[in-house]
Amino acid sequence: MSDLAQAPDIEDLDSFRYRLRDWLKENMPPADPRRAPFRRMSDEEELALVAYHRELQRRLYDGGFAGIIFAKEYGGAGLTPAHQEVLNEEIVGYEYPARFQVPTFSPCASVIYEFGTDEQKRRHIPAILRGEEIWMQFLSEPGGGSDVAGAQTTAIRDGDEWVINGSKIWTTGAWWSDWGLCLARTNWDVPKHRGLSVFMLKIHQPGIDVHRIEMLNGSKEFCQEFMTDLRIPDSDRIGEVDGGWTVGTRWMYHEKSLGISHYFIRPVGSMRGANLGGPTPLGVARQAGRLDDPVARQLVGEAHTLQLAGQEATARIARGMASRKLSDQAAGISRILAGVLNTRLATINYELAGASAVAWDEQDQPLGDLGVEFLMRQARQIGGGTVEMSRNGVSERLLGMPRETRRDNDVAFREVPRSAPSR
Amino acid sequence: MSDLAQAPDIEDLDSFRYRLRDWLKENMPPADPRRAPFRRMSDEEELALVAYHRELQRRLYDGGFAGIIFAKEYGGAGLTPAHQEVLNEEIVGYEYPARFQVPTFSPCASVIYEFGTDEQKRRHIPAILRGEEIWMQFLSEPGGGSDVAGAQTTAIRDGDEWVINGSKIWTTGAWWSDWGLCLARTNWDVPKHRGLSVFMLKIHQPGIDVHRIEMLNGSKEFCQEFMTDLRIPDSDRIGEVDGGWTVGTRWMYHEKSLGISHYFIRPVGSMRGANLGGPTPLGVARQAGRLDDPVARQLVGEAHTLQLAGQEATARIARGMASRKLSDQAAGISRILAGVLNTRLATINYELAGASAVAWDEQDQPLGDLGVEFLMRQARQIGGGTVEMSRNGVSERLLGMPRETRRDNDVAFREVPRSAPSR
Amino acid sequence: MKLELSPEQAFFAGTTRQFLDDKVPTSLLRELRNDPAGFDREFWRQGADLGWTSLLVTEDDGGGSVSGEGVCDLALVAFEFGRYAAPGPLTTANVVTAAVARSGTAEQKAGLLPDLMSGARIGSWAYAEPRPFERLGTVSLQATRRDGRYVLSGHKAPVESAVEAEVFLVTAAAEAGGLTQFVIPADTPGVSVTPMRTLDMTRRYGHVVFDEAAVPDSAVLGEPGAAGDDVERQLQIALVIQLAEMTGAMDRGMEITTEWLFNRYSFGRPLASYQALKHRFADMKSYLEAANGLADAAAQHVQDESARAGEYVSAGKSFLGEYALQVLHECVQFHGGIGVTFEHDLHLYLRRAVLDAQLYGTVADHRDRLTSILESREQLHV
Amino acid sequence: MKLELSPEQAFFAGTTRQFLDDKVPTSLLRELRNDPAGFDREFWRQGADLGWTSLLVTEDDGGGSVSGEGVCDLALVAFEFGRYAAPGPLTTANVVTAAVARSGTAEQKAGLLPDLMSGARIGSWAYAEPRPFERLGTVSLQATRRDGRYVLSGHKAPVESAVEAEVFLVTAAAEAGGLTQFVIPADTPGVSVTPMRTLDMTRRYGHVVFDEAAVPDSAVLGEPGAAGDDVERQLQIALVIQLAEMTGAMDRGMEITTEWLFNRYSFGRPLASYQALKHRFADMKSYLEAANGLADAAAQHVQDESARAGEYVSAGKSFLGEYALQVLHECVQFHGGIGVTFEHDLHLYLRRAVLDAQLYGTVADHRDRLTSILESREQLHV
Repeated sequence: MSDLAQAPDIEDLDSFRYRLRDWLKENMPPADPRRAPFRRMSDEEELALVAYHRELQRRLYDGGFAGIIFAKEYGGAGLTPAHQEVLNEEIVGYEYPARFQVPTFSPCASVIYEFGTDEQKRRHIPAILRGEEIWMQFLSEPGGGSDVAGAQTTAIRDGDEWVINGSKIWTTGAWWSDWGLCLARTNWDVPKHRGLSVFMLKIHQPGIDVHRIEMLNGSKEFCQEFMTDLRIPDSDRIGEVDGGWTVGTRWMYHEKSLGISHYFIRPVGSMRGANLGGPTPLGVARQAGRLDDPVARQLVGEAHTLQLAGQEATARIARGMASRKLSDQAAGISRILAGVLNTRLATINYELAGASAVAWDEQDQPLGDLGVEFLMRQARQIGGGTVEMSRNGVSERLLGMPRETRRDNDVAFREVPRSAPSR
Repeated sequence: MSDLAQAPDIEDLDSFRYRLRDWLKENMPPADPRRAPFRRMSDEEELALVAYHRELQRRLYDGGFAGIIFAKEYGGAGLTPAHQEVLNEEIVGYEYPARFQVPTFSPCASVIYEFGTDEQKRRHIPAILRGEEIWMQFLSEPGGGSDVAGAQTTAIRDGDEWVINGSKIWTTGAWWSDWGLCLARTNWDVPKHRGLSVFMLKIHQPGIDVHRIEMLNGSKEFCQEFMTDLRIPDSDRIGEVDGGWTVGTRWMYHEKSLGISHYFIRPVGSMRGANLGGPTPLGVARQAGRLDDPVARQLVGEAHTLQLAGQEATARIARGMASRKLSDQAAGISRILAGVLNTRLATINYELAGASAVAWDEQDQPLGDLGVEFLMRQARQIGGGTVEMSRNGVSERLLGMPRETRRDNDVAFREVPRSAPSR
Repeated sequence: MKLELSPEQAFFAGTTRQFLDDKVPTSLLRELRNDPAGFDREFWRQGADLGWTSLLVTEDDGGGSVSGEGVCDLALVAFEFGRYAAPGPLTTANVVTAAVARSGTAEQKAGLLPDLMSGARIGSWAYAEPRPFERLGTVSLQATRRDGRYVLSGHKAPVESAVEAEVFLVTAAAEAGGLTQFVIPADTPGVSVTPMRTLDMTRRYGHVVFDEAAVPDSAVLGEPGAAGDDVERQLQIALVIQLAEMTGAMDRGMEITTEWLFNRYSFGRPLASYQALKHRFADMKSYLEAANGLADAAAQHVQDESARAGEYVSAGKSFLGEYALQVLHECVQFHGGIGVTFEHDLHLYLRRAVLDAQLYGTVADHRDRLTSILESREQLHV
Repeated sequence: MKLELSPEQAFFAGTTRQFLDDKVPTSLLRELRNDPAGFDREFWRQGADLGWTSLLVTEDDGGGSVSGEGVCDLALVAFEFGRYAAPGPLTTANVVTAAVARSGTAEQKAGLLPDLMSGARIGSWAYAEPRPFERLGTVSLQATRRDGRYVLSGHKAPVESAVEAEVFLVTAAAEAGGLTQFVIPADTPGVSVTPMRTLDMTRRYGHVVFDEAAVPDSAVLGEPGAAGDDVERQLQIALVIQLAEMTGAMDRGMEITTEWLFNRYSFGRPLASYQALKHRFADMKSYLEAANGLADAAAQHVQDESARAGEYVSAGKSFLGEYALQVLHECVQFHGGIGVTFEHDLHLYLRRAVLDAQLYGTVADHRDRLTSILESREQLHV
């Protein structure tokens, strides 16, 4: 694809870069350095931020810089991954619609782009590029754990419509989002991967109840949706009936490849695993008054080591995957490291904070936050697919070790054991 | 059995204790505090020590204190486990024949005692109690790993004799020992546990070649034996032909229960996992000149913590098993902790020793030794059965989790895959 | 918890367990998170009736243990507190009660013990100090002699249940060196309390400022300038409670997780059938047994006032402060996303263990202290 | 090692690999354990011919890199050294050669570089000092001005190949503060070498005593009292070599273990089918990739003399000094008993990684240094 950059009808990279640079200066606000990526917000603040990011997305669209690699006929810029890389470099230092790059542009828009009909794409891709549609993945289910293909949400055909019942969970901000890409079971009498279909559905409509989940640190970013006799037209189905795992396989690929995807804006230096987005360990040690404590200095040095290790490993793997020296399965390595290293970083911060991590004066709230984040530390090894699944993936698919025995491959999904026999 | 202690014909514990105490004072030399349990010895020193311990064993026998729970007709004292506990307490502070308590008395003598014919027991038990026969386990095989029942050493019947071919490994000090208890395959056409038999064999005889294995730290304590057309009489078979796993199951039980066994002398406080037997971390920190270094002090404190943790866990489990509050499978917990904690202790010592652990002046040999022991640290998780096998045992047999799939249970042993198909 | 309890101890532990089971379901713990006190005084008085606050007081002084070994009995209660993440100032109340019983004058005992043991008044130990005096054992709060009284100046934080407490046991630096302790009413002029924030659901802490607070001689507990041994004893009692509580929290976390692993299926198999999880769980079980062993041994040494009591409580804290948290975090990991929700119970036990890990000395504090203990013991033997 | 090499680099690395494959089979390494030098001079000269010792010297001075980035090229050699646990003073010889090339006078260059590059003479850096000056960066060896010469007094240990070396690069404390470096013949009067013991099979170290060793002004390398930057550069080069070597050792250990896991059967199944091992191996693979990423990044920063070079080499050492050893120990564990025998190859790589981990600063040294680097960078930005 990179050869296209040389094609006569495609703007060359340098020209694109200078045009973009000028445009950004004119049109996009400089990044607010005080904006911590993971800062806790009130609902009002969050809604305001989402509205602001919709507006930023609209500006990009109006400037011709939305959806760089999406075709022009669907409202994109019709350019190449190399152009997206240029944008990723140039946008550093500017505000951008960070709030819904993922999962709206990928995996959602990229799945629609790959599997949608022309009509489906015309209906949704331009709206997404204009910031009008924010998408969520209706993928995980309560009780489903890491086994997304074991979806039990059921869609039953009724004429030109489908009737959906079931529940999805771990959707980030479904309460302020517009559409969901939903994996549902359309056939219980075939093995599990052969009875799935994918649907697009409006989130805020009768038949869907959105419930916000409180995490142990007080965050309510995740939602659970309950679908009760939800009716959607067959025209909102993506891909074949019962062929949903064909879609799902690419969907999973896009989800695992966020670190190297060109479907969305990923400012250089913002890669997953690069840092916690929180206070630096040096800053924590200073606030805890422990910079002269040799034991604390060991922790600060270790923390910085792990941050650089995660960063360099992720960069290496992204380069290797991009150049095809490494298989796509190597993405699992970044995920393992992000989980393991960030867990240790959360622990180091907690140790540095000392007693203030568990009982603190008001002015020590930043140290208290570290205690609460320590309680949450395993989220780094759970969210976005557990490290255990990545360890399976790396050992089996990257290193070719024998796969785990599965008891659900060759039987009708209906027959698969789903819980302990009642006693 | 403990009721027996009250029986009229058995000496009561207090009387036994005072008689033993007096006898020890008269007959046994005080323990040499300079004798480090794991000190490296020259071959000459080792042979001298073995001869000395044979002599100590003979003294115990002559005093009537050898084989406390073995029946009098086989040369034992005919007393109870409670008497053995008294001996374990009273012998603290004295030299004793530590060099061949294990495996001579258990598992070897205890297996012979349980499964031997009267004639076999009369032939060997008194000789063992007199210090005349030192026994080894011919159990593990090269390439056999943790799967002792997968023995490939083969015994073929020839009239009243058996012809044995194969190799055994990890026998401690076979070069100075007398007899081996050998698990061999007598039938390849039945599943693996059903084609084994157990034999007693003299180690130093034609047909057995004893090879000493050099470990990476220079130790040559372990041996490998090559048996080539070794002929032994059928009268040296223990248990039924092809019924060797009945014997083997108890054999394994005795091996795992060394921490609570009463077949041998286990002075109080000497339990496995209690300590490394090497220098204390405090001593290492002092020799490395780092007692004022707060980072080193953390390591010393951590090391002492782990030593006490291992000690108290082992004591708790031994108490629990003795009182039947814990199942025998709990022994696996002690083994896991001994492995994991001692590995960390070896690492701490290495860290405390600093550069002197890898390049040292002659007078810093103790610090250099810690570097070499660090290279060997995994031996703590390998020797005596790997921690991985113990983790299987604890999760499956203690906690009741589903067993690992085995591909060797229901097929003729001949058909079991033993290595990767050649490519 | 000990494998073998006497029938009396088993009954006592069972009573506490049943009481907590009835009174503090996890739904109540969630409600209490916004409660300023974090516990109900009537609940506490009922617990006191069960013996929670009188185990370290002799029968002559109106208390009484169950087994004759009050510290071991108290550890049984603390273990259950961990298993239920129970509300109530078990640690600090027992420390104050034991301190008064141990070193109080007849007048102090008569004036304080009945209320402290009944739960009518709550005593709290003002010992730890805020930065830069946060390291275990640092006491900067000054007790200065002036006009026939002592004047206390300095900060204490975190102090458990500081807002609720009616009585403070204050550990202060004496003018001529050494430590002096005082038992004073919480409303002594010059003493002010600011509530702190905490991650536990029900425990509460305060920052207590002593601004030239004048107290009479009758407030002195024990010998002025010579309270070092008393303070060490108090610390040991607090640590025994923490160790048992953390072990109980681990135990409950493992219990919840065991059930989950057996009942939860993934790819058609129970989670308990996955070897990677089985092996990690076997290690967790091993650490739990070591925790039990160390916590019990520490309780026994403190009960016996053995020469190794200080060593054992520090080793226990150094071990549990690391491994209890590691094990509970693994429990969370095995649960996946649900394990980090507020709705799930696991975090209640994790919070309690994390809280205990950082108070009365961090793991680092106790490792350093252990090294000092080993050094001084070695000097004795040379 | 980098995923993308230029054709020249790939050829160069391949040549070194083939050469080591031919010359230093593991059976030879075992034989060399009792060899006083640990390597054969002819082997070393042949390696020098391949370019091992001239990559950091400009073409004008008779050297030359492969890719124009000599430090990165050298890291390729070091990676192979790790994979083969190869003999020869790669680290110290390159440090000395690079130092002379960087700061030497024309006369020093002419007198030393040809022999150092050809391997005819071996140079070794006398930098680290024995206790109590063992912490990274401590220089107590004094250079005192007397009678128009410098007099060197103090100890250096461990010094690599100290017995073999013909030339020492000595880092000394200047009288007026700062550091002064000297390049001197190993047989300078007052300089004596005692061989040390080591756990590596082929690397050798010595304890060098400077007993009022008098050296002329012409021995000074660079500016007297101002060698700090040179020393930092030398340290960075040594660390780049260590990082690549440790990564190579890990890589080879993993390779051996991969083969073992696939070929070895237990209970009728290959070890590679056991999930507990699969998961641990996935983590090991992840650490190996992180090691590669850090080692490569450190080489590039040092090549570029970037402001972050010091930070990256220290982070690399802090990471590899822990994780390379952890991974190699896991490799041993997966092998069981055979993995701790002298006969097996694994320990050769483990020894090399352990050696590297403790020299030119321990993990603890580099973590502390990293904190200092972060502090000073922050001060720059305030």
